[in-house]
Amino acid sequence: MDKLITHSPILIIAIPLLAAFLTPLISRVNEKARDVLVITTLAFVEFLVIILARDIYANGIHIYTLGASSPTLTIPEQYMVPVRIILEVDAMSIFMGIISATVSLAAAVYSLSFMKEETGRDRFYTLLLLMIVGMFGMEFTGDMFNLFVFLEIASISGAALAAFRTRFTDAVEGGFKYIIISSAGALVVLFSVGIFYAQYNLLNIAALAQVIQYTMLDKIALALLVIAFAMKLGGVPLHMWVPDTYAAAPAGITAMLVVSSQACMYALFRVCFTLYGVTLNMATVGWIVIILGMLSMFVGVTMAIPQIDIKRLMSYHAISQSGYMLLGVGVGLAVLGNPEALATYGREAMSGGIFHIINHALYKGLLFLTAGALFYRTGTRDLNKMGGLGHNMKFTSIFFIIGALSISGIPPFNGFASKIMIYESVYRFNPILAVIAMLVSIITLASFTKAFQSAFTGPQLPQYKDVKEAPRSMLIGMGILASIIIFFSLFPGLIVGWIVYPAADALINQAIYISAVMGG
Amino acid sequence: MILNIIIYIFIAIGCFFNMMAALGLHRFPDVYTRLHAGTKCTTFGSIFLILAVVIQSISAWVAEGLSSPQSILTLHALIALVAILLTNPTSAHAIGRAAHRSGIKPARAVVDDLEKEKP
Amino acid sequence: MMVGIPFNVPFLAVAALIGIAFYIILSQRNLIKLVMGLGIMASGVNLFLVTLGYREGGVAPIYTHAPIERMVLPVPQALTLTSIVIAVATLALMLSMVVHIYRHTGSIDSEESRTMKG
Amino acid sequence: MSKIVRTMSSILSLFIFVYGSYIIMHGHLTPGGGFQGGAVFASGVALLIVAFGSQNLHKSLKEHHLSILESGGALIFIGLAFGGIATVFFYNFLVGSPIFGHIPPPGPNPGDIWTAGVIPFMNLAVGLKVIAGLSAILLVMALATTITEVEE
Amino acid sequence: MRKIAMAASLSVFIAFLIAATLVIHPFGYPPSQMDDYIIENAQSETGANNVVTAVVFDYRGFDTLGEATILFTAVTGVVMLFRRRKKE
Amino acid sequence: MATLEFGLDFWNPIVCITAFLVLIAGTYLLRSRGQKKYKKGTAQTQIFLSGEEPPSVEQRHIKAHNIYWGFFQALKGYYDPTIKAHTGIINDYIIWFTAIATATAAILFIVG
Amino acid sequence: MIEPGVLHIIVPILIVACALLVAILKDLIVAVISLAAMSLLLALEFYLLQAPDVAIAEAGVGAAISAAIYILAIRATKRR
Amino acid sequence: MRTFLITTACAFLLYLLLTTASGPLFLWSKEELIIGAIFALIVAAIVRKIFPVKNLRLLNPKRWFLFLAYFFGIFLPAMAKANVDVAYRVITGRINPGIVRISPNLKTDLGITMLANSITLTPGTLSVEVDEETNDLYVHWINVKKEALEKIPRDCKYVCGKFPDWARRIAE
Amino acid sequence: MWLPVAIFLAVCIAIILVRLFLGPTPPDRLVGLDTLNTLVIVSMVILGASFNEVIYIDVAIVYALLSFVTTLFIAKYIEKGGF
Repeated sequence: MDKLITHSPILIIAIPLLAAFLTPLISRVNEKARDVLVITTLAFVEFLVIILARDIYANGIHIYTLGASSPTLTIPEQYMVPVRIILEVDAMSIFMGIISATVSLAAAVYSLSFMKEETGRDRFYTLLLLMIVGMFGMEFTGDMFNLFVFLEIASISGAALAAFRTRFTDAVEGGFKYIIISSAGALVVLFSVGIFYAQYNLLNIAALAQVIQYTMLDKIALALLVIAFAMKLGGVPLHMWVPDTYAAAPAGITAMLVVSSQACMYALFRVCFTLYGVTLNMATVGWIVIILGMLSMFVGVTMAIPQIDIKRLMSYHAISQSGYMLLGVGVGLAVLGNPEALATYGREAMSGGIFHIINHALYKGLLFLTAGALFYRTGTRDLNKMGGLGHNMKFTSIFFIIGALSISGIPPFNGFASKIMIYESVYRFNPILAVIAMLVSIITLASFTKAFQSAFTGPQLPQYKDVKEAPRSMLIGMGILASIIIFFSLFPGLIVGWIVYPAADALINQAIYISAVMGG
Repeated sequence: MILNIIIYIFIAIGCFFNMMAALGLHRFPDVYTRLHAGTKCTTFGSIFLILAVVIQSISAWVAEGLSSPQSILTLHALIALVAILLTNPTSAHAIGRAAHRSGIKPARAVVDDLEKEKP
Repeated sequence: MMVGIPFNVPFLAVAALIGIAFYIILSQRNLIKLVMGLGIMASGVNLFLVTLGYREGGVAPIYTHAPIERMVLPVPQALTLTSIVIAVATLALMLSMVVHIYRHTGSIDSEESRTMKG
Repeated sequence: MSKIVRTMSSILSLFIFVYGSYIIMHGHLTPGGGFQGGAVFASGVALLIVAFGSQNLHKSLKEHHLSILESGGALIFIGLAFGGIATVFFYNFLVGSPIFGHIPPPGPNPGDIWTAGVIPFMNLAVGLKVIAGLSAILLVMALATTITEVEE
Repeated sequence: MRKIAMAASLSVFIAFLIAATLVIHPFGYPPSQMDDYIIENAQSETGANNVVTAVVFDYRGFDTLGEATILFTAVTGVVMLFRRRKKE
Repeated sequence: MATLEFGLDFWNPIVCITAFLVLIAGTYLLRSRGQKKYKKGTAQTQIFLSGEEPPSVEQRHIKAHNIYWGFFQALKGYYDPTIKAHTGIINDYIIWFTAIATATAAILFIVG
Repeated sequence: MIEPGVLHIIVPILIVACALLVAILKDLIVAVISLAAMSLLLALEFYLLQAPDVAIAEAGVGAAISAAIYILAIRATKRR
Repeated sequence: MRTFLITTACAFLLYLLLTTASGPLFLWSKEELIIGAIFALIVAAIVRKIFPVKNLRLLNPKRWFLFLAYFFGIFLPAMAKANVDVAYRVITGRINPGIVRISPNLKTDLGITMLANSITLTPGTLSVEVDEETNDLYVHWINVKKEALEKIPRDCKYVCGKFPDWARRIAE
Repeated sequence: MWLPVAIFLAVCIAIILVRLFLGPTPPDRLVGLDTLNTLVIVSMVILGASFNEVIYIDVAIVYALLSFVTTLFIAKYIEKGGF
């Protein structure tokens, strides 16, 4: 068991990878065996993540040096900088890891019947596993170049999955837009990595954080990194690819693309807080992040109202919700240099933002899955053509209500818990921002009322007379997420105390992250 | 000393013909004639330049003893030469054929059998 | 001792390549041109990485017949290898998507072939 | 392509394949390695595609063969990485053992192929993977672009 | 409008890049603390004469695994995109 | 356990749910004291549209397109340019990227 | 005395010139040709920068494979 | 099977050529030989169907000597002449081009390939197209002589001298 | 001894690039590319001799073999053949 915990950071990445390489071989033998393999792997990964999380909350940062003679030998003997690739898992990383593992498990279970009609499902599952590998790699690595590599894995597999249903024009178009955007972003990230390498001859994040000086080149690299990650996470005005891609992807994949963009958000926070940290002029960068967040919130939600495609509507809401996270963490970043303000409201704002990440992943995943269920049964995403589906699809409409109430911040759901943390702490920072955030929440409710009204209520339309309830595995997938949402709604104090505060503290305490690698 | 002179002569020949190839691409009027310059002259120039390298490395090989790494240089340079000799005329043929099939007439041609027989 | 290169010309070439790549991506409406722009950008970044590791008068970092003390830095070369393969992988995927877009819409112009907006 | 190109390609493809294997196998001694050699080898396949046509090649080389090869290469690679997990993932556990275990004398030396532990095996695995992957890309794209009407 | 935005942003962007080339270390004289260790110890630690291969497969082997994964992903994606569909 | 305390305030879903239940109970109480005249299936529940024939069941459902029509009319000055900015052309996305990246770099240089 | 740095000036300029050609011309096949030339010169520049490993990779991938993929894609779509 | 063995031998020889001096002095170390043999088998298995060694006549050492004699005695001088000729035309710009058809009456693919490549590299001629059935070559001729234009197919001796005979002797 | 030759070849390459830029038709540019290939291979061999590094010639061989593939692909596209 000790051995398992020691090696678990690499196992979490390597076991899905092994399964992904095995999937094409096994699915030549038996289709059933492949499904079992995929689900088992994901469940095992979930288990590993949980035991690793328990270990981290008990014992602090987990270090794994690849290829050295011992996992904790980060720096070679008689030398001063790390040479090998180091995986560095702290509370924030494992927080993101929990999200990825959970949502991808639900999405995989859901996809079992959602993709039943499609051909080429072995490729689908291979790519799904690879996408999970990419997300875990981004979250666990402690090396800039490795971050780039896993960013590319997540983006390429995500693009291929978004274009999976090639018989639709918009699917291919969405995939193409996603891959262009992400490879441009990734190349910019690589350029920034090159700039760091040119100045300090280092690639490790912790080692770089120790020596970084905020010179002119560092400023350029910071701007490029922040904006590249902001584009990948869909912050306004770099968000335009989001509705195109999310709308076109299969529903289970859309839920995972949400998590993938949150992994990019994690990378953004990692760069701002850990890599630059105290050398940074926090107020400036913090305000840049806050402005991005405010724009995302407002433009996202206002653009969502006129949409008549249900998945486009939800995608714009995804943009709007990521604005909340940027706002919360941006406030924390802006007051990072001011210990008093940080203690009174900065940490709360960051915790609110980080708590919102997991809430958003859960309820937005659930909403996309319900939209997929509607599409599966009716064959359309157009809200104008829907109506009265609540008569036949009772479970789906209940899940939709849970997700919609949660996203609009209606008490007692978990969306409200994180939003109220953000409102109250941001109000101390700047009242106007908090007021806009509340306004956005109201407009969110309005637009989901529209979606619910058009799709589920109203008289039963004749063309949908014999629509059936969604198949069982789709209901199980949605049920997993819905039950977690209800659990989170009922016990928010527990969740925040367990996983959110440690994650926020891990971001704030740069010194611990550095000393875990560099010693001393 | 004599070896050096031979090497210099080879280099001079090689450089001259490569220069001719470069100029010929500009002096000639159409694809086919340019192919003449681009293929023949570069191949010939390359032979001489690579032979110069080979002669020099052989002399170094002899001077340093049999197990000198220069033997690898000699052999690999010769292999590169063979590769050039094999590929260059073939690709010239492919280009010429492609040009003709895409409908480019030879400029100032006095006779064109291919055009007559395969319209 | 050899004299250094004035104005860091290789770095300027990197800047020019990335600039041209962005110009192509921003201005050309042809999707294949767009992909080519990304390819040029990848080449520029590769050149940047390799240029970072060069030492004046260096030799390749291979022990076979070379003196040890003047070796150029090996890590950027390893990074560039990775980056080249990534570039070709994305290239293949992007181009096959372009082929599909053409089959669906009959156009490879980014304005004519779009179906989603607003 | 014409008869001349076909004959020349069949001669050169042998040359390219042998050269690709040489580059893969000597990755730890001379410039090269799995990726480079694999790319050279796959270019040989590209040469066959352009000279003989993908339809002809497809009679003897199917996508699923390549798919199996690629999965196999990837599995060997990750298996070698897992092999070191007794100490650490990616630990070079073959240095000093009888298989590829010679340790070269320090300093410049012409090189001995029987060195470097797992690196030659990794080169082979990556080479296999790159060969299969790039060939599959080229073959599939060539086939798909030749058949104008796709079966729906 | 679009052209003006394009020209302005592009020119400023290139200006930043060129400014960066002026302050970066001079061509041919890089800092080297991490690489010195690798150059000195690669041969004795891994047994490979080619230091680049040693870096690719040993010191940064995980990157190579990621890279192989990317190629695998791309191939899977391409084959998936051009798959034959079921006949209706 | 259920209470979320975050320094400034607290939030407890159990309390909230209890309050909701109390409210619902009160509402039901109020409703039960209402008039009993209302009957289903009589002319009381028929649609009356100034004597016209009411539309068929399918057409009674309000389409998604028509919801919040007045809202868009009121905010026309905001919506027209915003929707126009979402061109759907991939080049424009990268133009935004370049512009924002340069702007950010400029801000970092000027402000510090 | 001619110093070796001259080559480090000539070859990058040629590379940038090839890249410019890609930007200027509308015909895609010409763009592919000039990309191939750029890739070729890039390999020469890597060679000059003492990176033969990278030069082989660029030669294999940049010259043969990626040009082939471009050509196949252009064939399946249209030329300009 | 015979083709397979010959192909393997070719591949193995090529591999050995590439890895000379891996062992003591000129020879090869034994690991190198084993690895080379394995690779030669694999490569031969791939290319055996297309490698142009259908008959054993090419293995005759006499043909190899003929080839060497041809290469150094006929081909290289002709090539030198060709280059001087092209250089002259580059400088003066005097050309008189045309595409002519010749029928060298060669049977095998290898022969026609050799002839075409020789023609491409020698004075004033460049093979443009080959007829798949009759093995007729269409040659772009930079300086068309009047006397060659009398009959179709044109006379080989004006265009390419004695090359067809040599090609026949070596490759057929 | 070898370096001036390499620089001379680089100048030749520049002259050929002009043809690549001007060439009225695609086959003209392809001829330029083909010529360029040969010259780059030769300069690689020359530079290998100039650095006195025996292992560098491998790159030249790879290029000599692979540039052929590119040329064939483009030529086959120009002649509108099926792949």
